[in-house]
Amino acid sequence: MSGRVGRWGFAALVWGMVGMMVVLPPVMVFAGALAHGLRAAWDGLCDPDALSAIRLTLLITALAVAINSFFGVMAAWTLTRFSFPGRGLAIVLVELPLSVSPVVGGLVWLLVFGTQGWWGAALERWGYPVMFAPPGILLATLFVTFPYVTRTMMPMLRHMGRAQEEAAVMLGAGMWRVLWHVTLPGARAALLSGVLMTTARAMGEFGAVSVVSGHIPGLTETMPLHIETLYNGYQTVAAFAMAALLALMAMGVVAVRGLVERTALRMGKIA
Amino acid sequence: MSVRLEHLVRRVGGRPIVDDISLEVETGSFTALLGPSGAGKTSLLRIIAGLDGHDAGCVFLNGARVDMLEARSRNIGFMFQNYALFDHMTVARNIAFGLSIRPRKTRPTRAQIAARVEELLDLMHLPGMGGRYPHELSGGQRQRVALARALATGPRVLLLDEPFGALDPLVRRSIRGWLRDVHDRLGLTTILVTHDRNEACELADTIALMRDGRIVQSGTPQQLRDAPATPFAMAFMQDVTRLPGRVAAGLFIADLPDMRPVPAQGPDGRAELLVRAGDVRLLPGQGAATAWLRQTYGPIGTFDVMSGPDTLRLDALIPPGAARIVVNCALDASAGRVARDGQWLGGAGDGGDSDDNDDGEMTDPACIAPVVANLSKP
Amino acid sequence: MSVRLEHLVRRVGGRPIVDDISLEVETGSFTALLGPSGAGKTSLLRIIAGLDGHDAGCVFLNGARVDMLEARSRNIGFMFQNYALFDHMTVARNIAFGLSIRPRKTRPTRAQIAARVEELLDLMHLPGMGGRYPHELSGGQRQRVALARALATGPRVLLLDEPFGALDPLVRRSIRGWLRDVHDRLGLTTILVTHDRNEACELADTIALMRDGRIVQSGTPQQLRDAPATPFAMAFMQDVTRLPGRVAAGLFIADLPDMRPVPAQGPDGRAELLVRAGDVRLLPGQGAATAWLRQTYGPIGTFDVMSGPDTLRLDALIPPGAARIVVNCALDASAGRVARDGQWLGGAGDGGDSDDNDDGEMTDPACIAPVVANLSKP
Amino acid sequence: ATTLLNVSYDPTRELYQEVDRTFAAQWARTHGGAPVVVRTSHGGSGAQARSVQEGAPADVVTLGLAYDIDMLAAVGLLPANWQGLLPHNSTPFTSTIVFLVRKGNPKGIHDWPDLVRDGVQVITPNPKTSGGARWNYLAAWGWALRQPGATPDTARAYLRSLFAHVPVLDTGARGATNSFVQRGTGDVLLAWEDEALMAARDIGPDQFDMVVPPLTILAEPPVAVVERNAKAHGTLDLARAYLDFLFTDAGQRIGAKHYFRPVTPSILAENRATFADTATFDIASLGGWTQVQKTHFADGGVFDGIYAR
Amino acid sequence: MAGHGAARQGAGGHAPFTLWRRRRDGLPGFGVGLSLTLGWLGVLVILPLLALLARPWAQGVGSGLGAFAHIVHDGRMLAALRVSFVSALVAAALDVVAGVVIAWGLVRARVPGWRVIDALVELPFALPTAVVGITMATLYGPHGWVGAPLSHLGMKVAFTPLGIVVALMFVGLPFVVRTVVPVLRALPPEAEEVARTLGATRAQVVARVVMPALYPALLTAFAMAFARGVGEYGSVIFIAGNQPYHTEIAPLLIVIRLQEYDTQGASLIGLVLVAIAMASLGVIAWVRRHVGRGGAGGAI
Ligand SMILES: Nc1ncnc2c1ncn2[C@@H]1O[C@H](COP(=O)(O)OP(=O)(O)OP(=O)(O)O)[C@@H](O)[C@H]1O
Ligand SMILES: Nc1ncnc2c1ncn2[C@@H]1O[C@H](COP(=O)(O)OP(=O)(O)OP(=O)(O)O)[C@@H](O)[C@H]1O
Ligand SMILES: [Mg+2]
Ligand SMILES: [Mg+2]
Ligand SMILES: O=S(=O)([O-])[O-]
Repeated sequence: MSGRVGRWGFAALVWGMVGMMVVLPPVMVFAGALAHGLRAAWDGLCDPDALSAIRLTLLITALAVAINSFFGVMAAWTLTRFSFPGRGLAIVLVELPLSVSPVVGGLVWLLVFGTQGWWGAALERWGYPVMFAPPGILLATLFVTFPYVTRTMMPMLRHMGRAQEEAAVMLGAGMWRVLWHVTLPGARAALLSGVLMTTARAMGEFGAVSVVSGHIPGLTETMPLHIETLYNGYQTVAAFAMAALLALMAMGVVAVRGLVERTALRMGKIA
Repeated sequence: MSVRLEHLVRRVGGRPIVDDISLEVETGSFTALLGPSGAGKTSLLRIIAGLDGHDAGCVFLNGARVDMLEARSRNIGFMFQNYALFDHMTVARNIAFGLSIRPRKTRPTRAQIAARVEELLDLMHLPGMGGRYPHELSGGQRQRVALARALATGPRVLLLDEPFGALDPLVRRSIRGWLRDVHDRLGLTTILVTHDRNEACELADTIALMRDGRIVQSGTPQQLRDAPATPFAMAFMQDVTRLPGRVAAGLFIADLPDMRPVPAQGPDGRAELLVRAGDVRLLPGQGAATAWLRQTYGPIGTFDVMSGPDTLRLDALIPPGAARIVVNCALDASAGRVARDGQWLGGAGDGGDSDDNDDGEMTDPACIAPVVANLSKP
Repeated sequence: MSVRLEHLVRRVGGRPIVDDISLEVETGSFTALLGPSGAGKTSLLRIIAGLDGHDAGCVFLNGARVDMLEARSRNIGFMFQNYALFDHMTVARNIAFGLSIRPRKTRPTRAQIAARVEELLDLMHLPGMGGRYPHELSGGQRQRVALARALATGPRVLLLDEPFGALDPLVRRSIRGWLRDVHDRLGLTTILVTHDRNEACELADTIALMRDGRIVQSGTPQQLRDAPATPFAMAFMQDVTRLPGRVAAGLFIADLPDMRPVPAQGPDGRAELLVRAGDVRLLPGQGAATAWLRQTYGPIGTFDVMSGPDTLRLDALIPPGAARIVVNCALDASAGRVARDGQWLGGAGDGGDSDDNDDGEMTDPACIAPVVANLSKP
Repeated sequence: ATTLLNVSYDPTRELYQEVDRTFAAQWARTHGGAPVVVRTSHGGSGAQARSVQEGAPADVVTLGLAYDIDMLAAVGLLPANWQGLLPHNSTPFTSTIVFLVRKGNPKGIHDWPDLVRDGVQVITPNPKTSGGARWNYLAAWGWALRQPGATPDTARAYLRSLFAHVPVLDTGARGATNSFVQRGTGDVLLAWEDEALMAARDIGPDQFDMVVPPLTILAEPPVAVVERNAKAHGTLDLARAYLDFLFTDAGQRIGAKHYFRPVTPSILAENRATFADTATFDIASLGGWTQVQKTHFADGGVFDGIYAR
Repeated sequence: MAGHGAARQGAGGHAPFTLWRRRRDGLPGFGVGLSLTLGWLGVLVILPLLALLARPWAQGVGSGLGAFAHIVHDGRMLAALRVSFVSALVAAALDVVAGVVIAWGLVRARVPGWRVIDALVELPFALPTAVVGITMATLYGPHGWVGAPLSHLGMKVAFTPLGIVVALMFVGLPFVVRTVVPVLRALPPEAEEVARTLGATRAQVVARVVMPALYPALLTAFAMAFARGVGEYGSVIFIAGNQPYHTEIAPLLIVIRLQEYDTQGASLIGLVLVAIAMASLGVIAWVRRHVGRGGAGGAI
């Protein structure tokens, strides 16, 4: 291979692909957001409905990340450290939501908690509506982001092996201490990856949430839904401003991960 | 604290990987579990520690049965082969771990823990390394941190799984003596897993030689070397030459023409002679073999011996005044033992106790080629 | 094919990890690069193979300079420590790889390649294993596949980087002899990297002992053992006891009171005596030391010697007729060598050639505790 | 504050924004400062009705067509006679279906036949998911049936060629408008009159022209109180007042301002200039919603037949 | 201290055989971990999927079977499935190609600015799918930054199956890059070096040693991108055109059925989607196990 030309040609190819496939859409979003200047974009975000959408998104994301991270870690640990009948099936089930359409991810909850579903009518009678309310949005988000933490943790845990955990046990640690002091710090990079994916997906989920949300501004609109509402209301700048904000939030999470990874690297913990 | 195992069995997938093992380890003793890879050494150690369960038999610590006691409650120090240090903690926090996770009531104060860590760092010759991370240490240092960590909670029993496996040979040798020293000084009961016979001989008072999940023989290093219970034990404890042949009328006749017959009890048939490297003598002028001297180690030489159609490399005493080539010689391997189907043939060579060799011959040179004779090869 | 290295230097980050190395490997010889971890053995091997570059010096193959030749054009067989088999190919395709990627013109036909693979499988004692995948093989089998792959293209030079590292000790010993056999039968020129002196002594005609990127000494195993160039070489090639002391007026006076002075040339000052395990003699009735016999290996015993305030464990010849305890003895270590700052003190003990020990004493027992005396310890 | 939820359809976003604000202010005035928050949710009419059916807590629905509200009555959310509970068949505003074209009408589109000329791209949403799209479809259908010598087969043929000119079927009316307006897709948009007027007057006066075909359908988007929900929320009176407000002069004027045709004749007269005079037919002339739904939009109906192979 | 009884019992004889013995293996926390895992799995996955599984038969088995027969014979449904699967397949395949090139640029070639690319690669993950859809439709629309030049070349992307592929590629790319990069990074250099000493050229090393080692990871990546693509909704409907038989995707059909108040039909299509996605994942897992033996991809 003629070194120099080949190298730069390849670099151009890579950058071309990244540019076309990855960079262009976000650039358009930011361009759309700033079409009328920063001020207009800012104003778009300060609308009460927008603020409420941001709040709801943050809340749902925090809850989904917390719940799925906790249980995801437990599942990854249980599934890699112990063998029991049905373990293979459990692994398949953990992966399943990844291959299910987000629309189905919303639909299934309607089947359980919708008025026409199994328990919806009863719950509503008791005064606890689930669908078309934040709990429903949370459920849809949980379903869609279900596998990420477990998926990224499992190979890492397998790779780590159980020696350090067993060492901790020999020193008198019980399950929780083992998890907290040994497993989690050791698999920090993978956990972060999983949390990042969960966060990004939870913030950005549209299909599943839109089925169960009811699109009520100020109540059940998350940021992605509100973006759609704004866009359909001809408020292009506001819509793109919110989309840009969402992208920035996710990029922030990516950056945090990079930072943590670099510190870990300095500490010699190469994941 | 003494350790007693009674008829321990552990099966994995139906196959017993620990197979009816009984062992008594006395308080304060240093025992080595020695054996080839897959012998079940690690498995046994893990059962003692409580990390794995067993299917039958009992484990006693200080006479009390602990089968149902969780690993974390047995107060046993365990050192893993790869040390299993907590990568993300400093050396000091690694060592302090066992103390710092105690329930509040029994947990020492911070100052006490720090003092204990300092004390252990001193004992392990790791002054001032408390702030480092494991990856900033050399192999030998890591090993010592792992030991310090295992000792921090004051266990009376120490289990070591191939602690020297990953070390440089020089470091390894220097650390061995020090480990024995720690054992003696702290009055520990130590069980060491290794597949290195030198390590076992050097460190342990008692060796339990394992194979296929069973204990083949246990005793002092001397006993294992001088009275190996099986050909396997002999071959594992020392470099041996195996000479194929057959037993006929109370004599072992080697396939090698110039080998002197050796008395052997037992039914006639194929058999083999196991002889320690160096226990063979060349008898110049008494046969038709030719031997080339390749290397010497003191009184011992490595010879290429041509006898009949075969060439065999073996270690033998150098005949007094011998030149590089010894012609027309015979071979005497009567110090060997005759075996068939992995068992000794009744009594033959069993008098071969250590005293036999006290007449100034050497028995177990480190740098001698262990020769696996393969006479059937073209 | 011969290999010649002239003043090779390779620097990484400014530090020379191969530091002015010159070496001559003759056609058909078997050379071992021996040395502790980090000595630069792997680095040197990779330069010869053309996998890494070098900053100064030249590499000659068969007298032709190959510095600028790519690895793929050198026709050198290289075997990595972990074998680096292609996991996704069968054994047969692994072995055939080097042939099947040749440009069409020089590529053998399929049938020829298949025949060659069969031949190699036979040579390696791997009959019928061509269809397996690497993960279906044992360590020893993998090792042989890697060797077959390296040999398939018919290289004249074979480079092996710790080929036995991952193997079981028993398997390891059996495979050594076989490797040397392959080398002899195919008339290869082989360079082996190892940090196991037994392996090097057994297999190689020539050993190049390395440390810190340099060759400390090279020669036959016998030369390295009998005339070590430095204390490091002596300690690396054999189990030695180090006795601290000082030189005064042409004598080495050990810190141990009952040690007989040893003649030593060189300026006065601190120094240490290195003596091979077993080269020490106890002289009963000639001093104030007490020695307990702990273990015997033929004529040699491991003793705990109490002399003045210190206790020292060392291996010594068992005095004729000695009981378990030898009282009032002195120690004679005059067969040792005196060193200071990692160098021999001029001439002292340098007469200690192999012939010195031919009087029936042993030199290098495998199962002897190498003792690192630490007299300053409480 | 008491909250009232109005579940509405796509093109009413701007309309109900103003209605909600005005109504809340008025309610506060007349009820001693009692604060009221009215929220309105928008989407394709069908999708919105479905959410309510599945449990979305709507107090009132203001949808694109009566059939969707019938489906709510079918599950008992409101009485079957809901359409009789408010004036004008519970329809506060009407509208028609018109064409929105690029400025200057470069393709020369004036009537339904122009839509199926070669090279003309028509934008309309999917009748399966959008109420507005059903009105579009039915306008074309009604027009085709009223041509000389027309039979259902000729009408079917016309619709088939019409939809062959549709490159993208959005899921809602506003989505289609956006495809046409914001993304520049297509030559003509079939739209609610109010959508078209807003686009032509407010969004892009220099980009779009509205074309009113000589014959089109009279669209009647109805409203209703979801009685079961409102009762449960205790907002029945508020909900009724909210819908009643739509029929007041104030409500009617707001509608007109957002280009919905008021049903109060006087107010309609005030806005003569806005709403072009054109011949219309209504849904009843096509057999009513139940009938239309069954023949045209049900699974395997005429609309599916258009695409069937 | 459950051990006391046992101690007394076992002290006398040897090899005591006790029926109640529980072999206590490994780390503590099996019970807690298993119950938490199963609870979580049960509530969030098994329960809703059971609902999906049960729904079609809720109006009687006959009605369910009828609906199912109808779906199987419904050309439009089959067409939508075909559109979804074919475009997901194509997009996943293209993603794999692009993903390998980008991963190579990141890990091996270290193209100038690779750190920036490393950070950018996750961007598609960060954008909500609806926003992706809108921007893609705008970009590739007749007047878009990309669409306009393309349409001059006579190429239409928006509202054609190509548009679906473009949107799916954007959504699937991070899966591929994120799957391939760590494996590529972890590939031991020795195998490549060995190939070099055996006379392989650089191209041969890549083609015969590196790529085969990546196959398992690539298959995984492909499977993930594909599964995601089959179900993708938000980013597709804006750019797809949604014309029955042509550019209508299966998830849209679910939405349409829902809006026809046909929950049964919607559930059935959902089930079919799940079943087919599972089946294709199963096939890929099988292929991985039986074709790509060994290999480094097991990490994912
Ligand atoms: N969890 C397991 N599943 C299946 N087989 C096992 C398991 N653990 C151990 N074995 C098998 O049990 C046997 C003994 O293994 P063990 O690790 O105890 O050997 P070892 O003596 O420690 O060997 P090494 O020296 O190689 O560490 C081996 O054949 C091993 O394959
Ligand atoms: N790529 C590299 N970057 C930095 N240092 C290196 C590199 N390769 C080797 N070294 C350093 O060069 C020295 C020699 O390394 P080398 O691997 O050749 O040692 P070795 O003798 O093979 O040791 P071992 O027995 O542990 O394999 C070591 O100190 C090592 O840390
Ligand atoms: Mg082991
Ligand atoms: Mg090396
Ligand atoms: O909102 S619509 O139902 O007209 O699309």
